[in-house]
Amino acid sequence: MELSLATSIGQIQLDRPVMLASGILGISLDVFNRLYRSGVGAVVTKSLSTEPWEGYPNPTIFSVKGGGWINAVGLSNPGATNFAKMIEPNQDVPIVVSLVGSIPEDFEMMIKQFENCKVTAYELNLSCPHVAKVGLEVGDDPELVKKIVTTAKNTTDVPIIAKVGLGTTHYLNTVSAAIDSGIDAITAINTVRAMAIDVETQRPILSNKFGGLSGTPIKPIALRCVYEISSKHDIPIIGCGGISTWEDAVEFFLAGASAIQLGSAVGDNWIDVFNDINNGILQYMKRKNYSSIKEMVGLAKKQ
Amino acid sequence: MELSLATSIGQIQLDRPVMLASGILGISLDVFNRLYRSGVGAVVTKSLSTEPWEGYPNPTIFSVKGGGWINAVGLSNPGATNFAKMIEPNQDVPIVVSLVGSIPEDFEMMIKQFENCKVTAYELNLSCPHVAKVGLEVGDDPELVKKIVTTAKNTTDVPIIAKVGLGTTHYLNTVSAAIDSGIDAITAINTVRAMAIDVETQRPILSNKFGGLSGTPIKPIALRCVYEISSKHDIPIIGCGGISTWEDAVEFFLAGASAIQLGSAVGDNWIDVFNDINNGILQYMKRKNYSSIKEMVGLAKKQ
Amino acid sequence: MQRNNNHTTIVTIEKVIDETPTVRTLVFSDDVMSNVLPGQFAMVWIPGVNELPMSVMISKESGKAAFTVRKHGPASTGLFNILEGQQIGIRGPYGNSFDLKEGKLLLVGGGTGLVPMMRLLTFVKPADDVTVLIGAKSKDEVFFEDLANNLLENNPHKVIVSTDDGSYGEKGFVTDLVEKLVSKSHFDGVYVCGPEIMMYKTVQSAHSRKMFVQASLERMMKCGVGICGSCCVGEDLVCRDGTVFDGQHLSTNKEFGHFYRNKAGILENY
Amino acid sequence: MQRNNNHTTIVTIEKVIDETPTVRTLVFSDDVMSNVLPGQFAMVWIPGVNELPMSVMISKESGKAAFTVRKHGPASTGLFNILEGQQIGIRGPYGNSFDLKEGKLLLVGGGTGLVPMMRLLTFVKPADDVTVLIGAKSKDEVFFEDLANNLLENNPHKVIVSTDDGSYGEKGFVTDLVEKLVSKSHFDGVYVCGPEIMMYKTVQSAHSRKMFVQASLERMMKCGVGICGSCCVGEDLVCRDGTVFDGQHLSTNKEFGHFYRNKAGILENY
Repeated sequence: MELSLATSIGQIQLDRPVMLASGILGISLDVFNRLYRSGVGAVVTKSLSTEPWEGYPNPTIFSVKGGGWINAVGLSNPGATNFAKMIEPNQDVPIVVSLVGSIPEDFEMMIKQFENCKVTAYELNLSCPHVAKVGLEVGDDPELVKKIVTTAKNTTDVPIIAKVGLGTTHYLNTVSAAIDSGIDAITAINTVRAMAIDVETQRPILSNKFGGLSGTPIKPIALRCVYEISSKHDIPIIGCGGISTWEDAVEFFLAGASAIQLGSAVGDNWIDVFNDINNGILQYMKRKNYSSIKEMVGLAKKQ
Repeated sequence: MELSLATSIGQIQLDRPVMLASGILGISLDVFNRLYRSGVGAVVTKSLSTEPWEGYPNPTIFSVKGGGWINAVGLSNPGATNFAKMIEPNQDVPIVVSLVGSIPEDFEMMIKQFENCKVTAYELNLSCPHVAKVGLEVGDDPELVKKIVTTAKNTTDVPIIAKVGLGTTHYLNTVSAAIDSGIDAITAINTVRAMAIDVETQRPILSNKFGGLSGTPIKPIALRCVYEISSKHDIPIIGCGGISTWEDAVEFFLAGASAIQLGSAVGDNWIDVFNDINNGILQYMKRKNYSSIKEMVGLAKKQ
Repeated sequence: MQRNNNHTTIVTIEKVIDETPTVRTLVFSDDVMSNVLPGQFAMVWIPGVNELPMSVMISKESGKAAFTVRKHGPASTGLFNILEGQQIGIRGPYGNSFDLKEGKLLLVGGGTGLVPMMRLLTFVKPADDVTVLIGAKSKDEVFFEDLANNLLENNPHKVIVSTDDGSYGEKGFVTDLVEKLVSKSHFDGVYVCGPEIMMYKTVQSAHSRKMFVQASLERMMKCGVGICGSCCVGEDLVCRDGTVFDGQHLSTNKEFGHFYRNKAGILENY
Repeated sequence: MQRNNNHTTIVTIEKVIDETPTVRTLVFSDDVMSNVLPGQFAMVWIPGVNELPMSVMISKESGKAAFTVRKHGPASTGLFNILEGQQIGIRGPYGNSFDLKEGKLLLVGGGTGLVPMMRLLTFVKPADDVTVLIGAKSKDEVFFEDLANNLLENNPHKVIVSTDDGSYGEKGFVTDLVEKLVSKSHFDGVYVCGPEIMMYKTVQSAHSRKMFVQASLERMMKCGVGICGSCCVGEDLVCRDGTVFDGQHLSTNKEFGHFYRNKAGILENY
């Protein structure tokens, strides 16, 4: 029996199922190459906007005592145009380009910047919990989601993924809207809006006050969302939220995810985490007699 | 300077600011008395329904590797009538009676059962994430919330608290609806819908599949909600979600809560947790020269 | 890294032993569970069926532990029906344990209440004079008699079986035997686990004569960690304060021996 | 319980020392930070202002540590303006440290780049022959000269100051002095921290002569733990792979000495 970590997310083919989540380490092609050598199946870039953004002042990240991180980096990024130039030489790394914007035309403009780049997919970040006008305000509006997805689909043949999160409306409505407009896959979930206050100085720690909670705390919530989406829709899903071990990854596969993303675990365990998880999944597959990831996707729904 | 742990949540006066959250240990008056001796400011009962409920089969609770618990006890309770009889002898313990129902009449009927009981307040559980028809489906419907709160307020002069959580609509709409209908205080937040899957047996662990995530993982989310509510409304708030240390409690005071509730920490640290937190708050108050809880409520909003 | 006892561990059943037509012992490998104290329990998940509290049975082989289960409800029947090679989930151990005295000891067990008694026997000192009472309804429900004798082979000891119908051993309720024994001679420690009425009477018999007596209580449990409150007996939580309680303490508890709570939390009479 | 280095600890500034009109050292008590290795850094939160990476300065008193800060941007000016009795937050230590050779050593520091050099001096062996070069623009920006001499009082050593304008010590760039020294004699280890061009030239001078050389790099940092990517230099992350890099490695890095990234992550020329 040939054992393979390859997976497919609809039309997207990856050699390995563990992706780097958006926002993490994603500003340099040299780093992307290093990550690929370290075992990632694909790199999702920082969310790019039409213009370069500096993001929020520090502190932009906070380590929660009970585990996990709260970040409000504020989508700092060099802008789609600069970024496209930077990754133009890329040949080897499967790159998923993450995009943020407030109107359909933003996404159209940005996708066009990447015409000369090898892009595996675009991921529409519809759910940043700490930046106004381009984050959850977009994802919380299913009509706007439909327009954005439709425009993106009309702009390129490269697969389009929508990244959803827990906002002020039901994320399943966002998922439905994206599917109705032809989305190729769903990434679930983004970070969850949260905050931390320092009791000595009696003030919120992040400069933006609010940030997005990531890491182990949100894993059970993210897993629930993947299970809910896969129970309701026949759409490829990428699980994201607090994954740091191979067991976590397998839980998401069993819930219905065809691939997973992680970010916070890099902060805790550095980039060794990718091959650690790859190896753990392989051992599990051997033990359970699976030859492909696909065989375990969604198994928990059958019980 | 006299140092006091007393706090007031609107008209509700408590000797101590740390309450036992609903669903925890709340079925026996003997236990309530023991908890009061152990330092709780008030006991919130299990959520009572018009009829006795057995709840879900086991497993009803799961300990998350990254911290916290997922439970789907399913609101098992002896029913409001039986419960009212049980607490009738109560003289000493401040008891907050938690109620669940699907229509305003449910709440009216139940409140009337307690006419001969010493009840400090009623807490309307509008946000259980794992029981259909009486949980988030109620809290997610602001019009229904208005009717329920109005009915409850017309049935009794005892203060009424609404407990909100992260559902499929914006919890701040639920808060606004409750305030518009004369609610006396808000408890934020309930557990967050979540799940766990066992990778060996490849099935959801809880018999109900989905449960509510509580404990340390949700603290940063709950703190954010308290801060958001207190920034938008002038309403007494009880903070709830992942509190296990005096620092956590103080964070919630600084965010705008006048009292706090905890439950999961009892599972981790048993009932010593109440006096541990009381003592920690007292030391903090001494160090910061406060004579009352009130002095620190909402301070983080001033920064 | 030490295992967090709240985290579910999956183990595979390696051996199934029929004790009686309705009682089976399921053996599995687990270092933590092989070393629990007498009176401690595990929460046992039968995937797809239920989860229930089980006193942890000893095993002859080191590093192994077991559960001895009698089938009655759906949960225990689910566990009873587990086959060799199947997996269950365990968490714990939870709870306190017996305070084992030295000298003349009386251990009283009924049904699967014998499980903590067998573990307790592994802790007796060679000089202890040990009497074990095994209560059963009839002959075909008697088990662990040989095991008790084996565990006590280096001790002065007696293992006495009583059956309600007299089909084996002495005839009558085991509690009548207890009353007879404690009225005749002083025991330095009396230990009991079994049906609540049996425990109540044993505690009464011993405590009224100022003997040190302990009982390991059983209640419906959901969480096992002091959150759900299902297992409260008066102001005590069996999972956190027990399972083992002193006769002195139990004699002041208004619910022990009289009431239990059903799944909705309503007090019902025994 | 050991402190998780990612958790912010609040400390109170106990003493403020004016080093120059624009450089101050802030002393505080913290066992963890008092024991960091040379090259390691902390993320320092100035409440209400910003958070920035700071190399941890030594203190004369045990159990104490310090930050030496030059005011230029809003963040460093916020730290510079902290008064005695005020609180800051610290997390870390993060990063690797210098590999200290034995024998003839050359330490080169510019401005607050002297901080890890001073800590490195606390690790030299008595037999080491140590030369410290302190580069500054002018006389009133020179600091730590006395401290370096004190730390080396038991060693054969030289502390040489150069100022760009010649107002104190030797006139000229410190990198010219480095070139002169390494061309005259072999050093067993060369260590540099300061402005990137100074580090780049020092690395070039030493590495081209096959001397072991290490530099402690500085980049904008947001997280300090390898998440945000702000501090990448080629494929290296200063926070995780550094701050200390070997000359051998740096000589293959296309960005070192030429480019840095601005807040939006765009490469800009030095």
